[in-house]
Amino acid sequence: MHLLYQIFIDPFVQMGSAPDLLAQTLWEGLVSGVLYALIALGFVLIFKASGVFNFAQGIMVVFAALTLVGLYAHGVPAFLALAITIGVMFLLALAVERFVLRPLVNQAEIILFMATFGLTYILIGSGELIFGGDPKVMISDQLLLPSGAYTVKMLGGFVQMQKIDIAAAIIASLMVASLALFFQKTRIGRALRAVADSHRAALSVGISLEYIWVVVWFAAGIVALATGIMWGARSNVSFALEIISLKALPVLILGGFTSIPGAIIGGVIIGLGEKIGEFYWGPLFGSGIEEWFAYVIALVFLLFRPQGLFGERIIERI
Amino acid sequence: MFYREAGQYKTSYRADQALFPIRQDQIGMLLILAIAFIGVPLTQSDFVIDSFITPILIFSLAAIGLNLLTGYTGLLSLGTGAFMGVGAFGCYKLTTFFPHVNIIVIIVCSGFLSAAAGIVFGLPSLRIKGFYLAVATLAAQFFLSWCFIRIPWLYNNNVSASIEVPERMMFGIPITGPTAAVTTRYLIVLSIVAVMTWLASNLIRGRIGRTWMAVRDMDIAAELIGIKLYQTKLMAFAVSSFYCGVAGAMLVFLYLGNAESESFNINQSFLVLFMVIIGGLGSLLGSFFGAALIYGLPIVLRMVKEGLGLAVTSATLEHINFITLGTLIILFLIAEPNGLARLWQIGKQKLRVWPFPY
Amino acid sequence: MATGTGAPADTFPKLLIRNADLYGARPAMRHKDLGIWQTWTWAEVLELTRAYAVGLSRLGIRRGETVAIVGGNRPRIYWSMTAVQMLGAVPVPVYADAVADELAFVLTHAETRFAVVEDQEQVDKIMSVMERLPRLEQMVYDERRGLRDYDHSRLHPIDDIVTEGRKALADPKVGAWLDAGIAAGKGSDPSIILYTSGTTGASKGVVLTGEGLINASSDTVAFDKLTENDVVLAYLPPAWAGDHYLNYCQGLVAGFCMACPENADTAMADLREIGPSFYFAPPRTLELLLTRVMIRMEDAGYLKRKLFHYFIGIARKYGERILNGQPVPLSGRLLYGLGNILVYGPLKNVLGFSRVRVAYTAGEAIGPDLFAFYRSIGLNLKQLYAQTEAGIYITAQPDGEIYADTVGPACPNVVIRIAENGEVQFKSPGMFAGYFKDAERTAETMTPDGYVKTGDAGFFDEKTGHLKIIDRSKDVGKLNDGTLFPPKYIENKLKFYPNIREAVAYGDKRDFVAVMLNIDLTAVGSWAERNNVVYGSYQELAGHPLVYDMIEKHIAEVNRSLAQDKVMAGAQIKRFLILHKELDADDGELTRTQKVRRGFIADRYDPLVKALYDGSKEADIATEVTFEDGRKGTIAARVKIRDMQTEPVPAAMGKAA
Amino acid sequence: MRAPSGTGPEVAVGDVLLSVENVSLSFGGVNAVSDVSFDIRKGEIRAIIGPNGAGKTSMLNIINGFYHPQQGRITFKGKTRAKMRPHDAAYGGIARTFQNVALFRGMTALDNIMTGRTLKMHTNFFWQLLRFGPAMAEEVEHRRRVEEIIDFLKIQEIRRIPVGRLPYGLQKRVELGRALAMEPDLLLLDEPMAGMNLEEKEDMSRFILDVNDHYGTTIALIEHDMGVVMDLSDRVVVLDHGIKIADGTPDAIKADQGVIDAYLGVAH
Repeated sequence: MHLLYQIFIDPFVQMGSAPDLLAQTLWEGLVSGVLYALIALGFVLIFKASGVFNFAQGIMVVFAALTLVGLYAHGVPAFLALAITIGVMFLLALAVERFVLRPLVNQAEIILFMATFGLTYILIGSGELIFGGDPKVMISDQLLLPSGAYTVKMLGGFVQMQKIDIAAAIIASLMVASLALFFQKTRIGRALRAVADSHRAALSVGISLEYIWVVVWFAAGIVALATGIMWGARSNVSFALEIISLKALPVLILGGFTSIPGAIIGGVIIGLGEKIGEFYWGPLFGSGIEEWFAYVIALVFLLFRPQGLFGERIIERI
Repeated sequence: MFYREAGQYKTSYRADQALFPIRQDQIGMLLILAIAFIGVPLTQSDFVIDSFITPILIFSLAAIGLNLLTGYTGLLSLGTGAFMGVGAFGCYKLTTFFPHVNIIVIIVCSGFLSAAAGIVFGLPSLRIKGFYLAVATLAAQFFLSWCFIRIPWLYNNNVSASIEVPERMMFGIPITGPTAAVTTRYLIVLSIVAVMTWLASNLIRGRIGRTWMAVRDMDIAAELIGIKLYQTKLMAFAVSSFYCGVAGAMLVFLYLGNAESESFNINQSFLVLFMVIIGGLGSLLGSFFGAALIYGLPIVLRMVKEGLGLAVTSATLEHINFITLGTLIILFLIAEPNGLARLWQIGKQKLRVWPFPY
Repeated sequence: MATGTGAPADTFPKLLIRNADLYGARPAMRHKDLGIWQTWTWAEVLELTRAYAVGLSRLGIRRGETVAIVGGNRPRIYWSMTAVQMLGAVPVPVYADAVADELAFVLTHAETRFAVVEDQEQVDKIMSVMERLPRLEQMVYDERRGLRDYDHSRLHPIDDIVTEGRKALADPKVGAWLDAGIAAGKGSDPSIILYTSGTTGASKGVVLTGEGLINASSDTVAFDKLTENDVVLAYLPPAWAGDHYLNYCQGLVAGFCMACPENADTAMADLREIGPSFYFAPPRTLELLLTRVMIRMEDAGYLKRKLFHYFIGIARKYGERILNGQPVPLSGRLLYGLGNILVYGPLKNVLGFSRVRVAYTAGEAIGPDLFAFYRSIGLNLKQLYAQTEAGIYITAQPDGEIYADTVGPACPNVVIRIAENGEVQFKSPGMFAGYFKDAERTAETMTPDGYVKTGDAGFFDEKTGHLKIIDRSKDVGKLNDGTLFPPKYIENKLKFYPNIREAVAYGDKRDFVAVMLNIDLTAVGSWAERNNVVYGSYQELAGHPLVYDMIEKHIAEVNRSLAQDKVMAGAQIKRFLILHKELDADDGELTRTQKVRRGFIADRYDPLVKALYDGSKEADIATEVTFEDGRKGTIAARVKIRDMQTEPVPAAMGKAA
Repeated sequence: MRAPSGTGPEVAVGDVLLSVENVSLSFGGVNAVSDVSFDIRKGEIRAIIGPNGAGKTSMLNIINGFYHPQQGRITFKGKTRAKMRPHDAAYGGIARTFQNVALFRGMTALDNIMTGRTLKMHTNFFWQLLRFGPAMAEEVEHRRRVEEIIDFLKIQEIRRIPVGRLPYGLQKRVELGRALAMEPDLLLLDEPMAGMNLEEKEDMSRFILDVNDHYGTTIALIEHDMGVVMDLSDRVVVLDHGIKIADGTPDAIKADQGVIDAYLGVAH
């Protein structure tokens, strides 16, 4: 009886009694949701274009951040480092296309999936080999990212918003917007959507798959870099961040592997759900439920919409 | 070349459907078993057995488990590690409750616990396929490993927050715990693995195996010939997790000797998945190859480095290992996406038609 | 011959009873059916055939009448023979691939009221000629498929017949009646009538008696030490004397197991599975097989190919001698042993020959290389000389006395003599009782003193004492000095050389033997490439001096081998030429079956033939030819003619292969 | 092979085995099938023909429960049924083949056909695990049944070959075999001759007739190529754009003006 109360009544009572805390939690959730969304976005881009479930996406985030910080540590000016890092991500895209995707074209999905595991290992190994495994501090100031926090007085309390988080939110939305534009307006973008439908279609558009793959992986790389910077700015940069890539996966179930808006909305839902769950229900289970709560949300959701948020109902043909 | 099939004809379906229809294969199998049961204990040092053979056997069993699910039924799972964990912790609890029940029985029974877990986390497979399902199985992974940490009851609330394998006797010989001899543990592992592999081969060659493969190859058609998808999938999950559970229990009780939740984290899942893919989806034999390769590779790499006497910190060594492993995996996938089992198959076929090329 | 209880079995039904008694639980028949080798023991076969026989008797089959059996290698086809024989009736097997006409001829000629057929196809075939078969009353079939809607008033599935028989046999009186019938069967009664696909005129029904076949079989079974442990694959038509004797008769006598393939397409695979211990194949089959082997090996990797050819070389060097138990250097033995592990063993395995103890080939002359190949890899391949009229075997090569160009000595209890015209004549235990309803042609074939004329010319080789068949006796001529001149024999010897496509030998009523040749364009062509001989056309290549040299060598070898036999030594080739065009059926130079029409060619190339004998070094010839597109034209050419040294006839007969 | 399978009362030859009444099906407003009625009598070969997009395949999918019609009723073996899952249809004795072969590509021809026996195999998990006693006996017994089918379809030499490697014509035959292995009361064939050359078509027709003759199986087949169907089937339904435009004997259909019009412009 008491337990039921704790689960079904108490949390809501708390929410009502301290709305400012609720707002705070929501904000936290929103921000981490945005970051999840960004990672999911990377997944979606690649899956859409090359049908590859890129397990390495999370690592690419860390790798990008690490490169950036590492270069700076070696005395490279911040923005130059940023530029170089972007270059590195491009080279990575090239390498992946040439040495992984091209040889494995037409292989089963799971094989490509496995290949991205291999990629993960290589990135982790080389990343740590070059820049060392110890956690590093993100050079957010040097990149002119704001620090400090606004404290908003609302709902009879105070809600604190880290400036960096606001920046994150803004950058994320900018990025999504530009990607949307890219898909809608540019020729490659259109070709890319064609590929998502069928590879043959893409060829008919007259753009080589190889080219498209490079572009997509590069785009994913940029997204990863941005994500890396944001996340790095909030915590430290180390391969511990790897875990966040796994956090982003439920977002995919929610939003679907091929839907960009799905990724965004899904990310936010997960972010919010997670924080709220952790904050209000966590104590019951002895905290740390963050680790899996996202998945539970996703699964529960799935039972009602197997095709995901934006996936349309599939009519099976035989 | 060594095959002499002329005159090996079958006069009954029973013989025609035997596990090894070709005499030369039967002989080969018997040889291998003889070597494993007699040769190895006599000739190999405890070091070799304990650091190579035993763990490889245990992981082979886990790989078989996952292979039944992913290779034969086509359901991708990333929760293997967790199911192994359920087996391990389950075994620990069971033997705590029933200290006098033979530990081998306990180990096998703990398989049922993970089978139950498997069914529960297999439920989403009724609605979703492919990578969606894979991600869903991650839920099992994270939730369960969370439990392993957060529920002290699982490790009897001891301070180390880990399983301490108690000593258990059989015929007055210690077979688990610090005092158990390497060879003893090896022989037990070997026996369990051998028997369970045989049982698995029976399953996949029979009705159940066929329904699994049917679902894998084309679930719609399978349903239209009267196969109940959910039953089939859930059974695959159950059996698969059972194997993983037993493997997990053996890993802790007959090999590691103690374990905390970390032993069953997501990396364990990926490791086993590698074994299955590299070994060959849909091949029991491949599971052994895969286990041997993936488990042995890092050790070999390390040895090579030491052999070369490279003056590198162990950290650097780790990194290099990571890179090499990653590269090898990609290279291998490119070279033979169908896994070691396929290579073996091709080789065997060549021998059968020798001297002809095909 | 081992017999069960009582008098020696002189009919096949009696033999079956004996076998059921001696080898009851041993396999008598296997059939690859429904994916596995269905097996019947001797006891089961006896039970089944008895029921079958009773069932058939219900249809009204009476002692002494004939029953047509149309089908391939299926147990029920063979059992039909036995069942019919049990009733004292005479089975008349007919080739399954016989066209309706032949079928009609045989059935009318044999006056059959009953026919056992394999399947719908045969039923339809018979139906199509029904009006020509007024006698035919009932048909029994094996394969039900597709016959469901047929009018079954005169059509019965074998299974039903057997079931009916079983029911009837419940009454002991019926069993007794059947046994009495079987016992009443006499060895001298006709056991089977085999229709020989007549090369000359309509086919003749060769009547063979049980006694004859059984005695002959007993001899050959002993000769090849066949026992109940042997296995054969029956893959040649049951209506063919060879299959009937080798598998059916010998099988029942020796009590070995007969295996039937699943169907024609799988015969090769089935051969491999069953791994027979006694094997027969006509030379053509063996040649086909060898070509397949060589072609497949061409696709092998470089190393494997090298390895293969190296060890085949080794085999050619030592293989036969090892097989014949002749002395071989240790190194040779070792190399051969190695080759056996790496090549011969596996090769025989994939071909299904691993367990073959005795293999025979017969029917036509076999090329020495072909013959040598199989023997060299350790297949105990032997030759025999046979005729339907003889019940089959006349001569056969004993183990260890194998020569590519002989057919071996007379079989046990077979008497052979060579008539003055060179014809081979024989008396044998399995000798036929005559042609069915054809006393006249029977008389033609028999000599007054009871020998059978084979129509083949041959002679006994002094060295080996083996018989050599040289030609159809009617084709054998004489040189002016009286030496025998068997054109085909000489032509065959020449044609065994891959470079020689066709050969036409002349010599009858002439002073010496001369030949006209066609070279084999592919063989010589590739030779030309290797020796960078340039040529634009067949004509050009044929006229090339180097080609002449090469051919000359071949002919020299032929002469040498001819010189080995006193009888043939006189018939060595003195002159030859290579024709400027390929002999062609379109020009009527060959029969449609690719046999040379000696007479026609003689007229057509008269100037050349003249030139061969008037000693001129070359001759001009213009011949009309038909081109691919049917246009006619003429080829004119100047053809060179070469003289050959002839070997001196060896006085002493050293033993040389 | 004639053991009746599935449930429900037995239907005598000539009686109505399955009837479709006023069935309509639409996907998001698009009418695949609208208000179609016809019946299939036991033992007959019933053809459903029509130009591409006439809703033929949808009709089959409705019959074996893969699609659920929005209106109309389907009566099979006297049982009018509401929604049912495909495997219920299979259990009830309806088997089918597919327009583009739907075999289990990873399995051998033999195993593919063996899967057709699934519904008839009942030994429990633990016997299966031991592959011994009842499990083995069952396995052997069904293998024999399957071998009869293999023999019937003359595919002995491809028994052990993974179907993925077989030529199209043979795959179709294996698929037919798999359907036969279910010993269905009603066999649905979805364009059994699609993409075949003339010779293969003749073989397939032969097999279809043999199946109907030898096993007495009721057959409903779809073809958009009229030619073959006419000499094969006892009665023909013609659909066009989801509407039934004719129903009758082949000859009647040949003469029917509506059918001719429908086929005009459909090149053959």
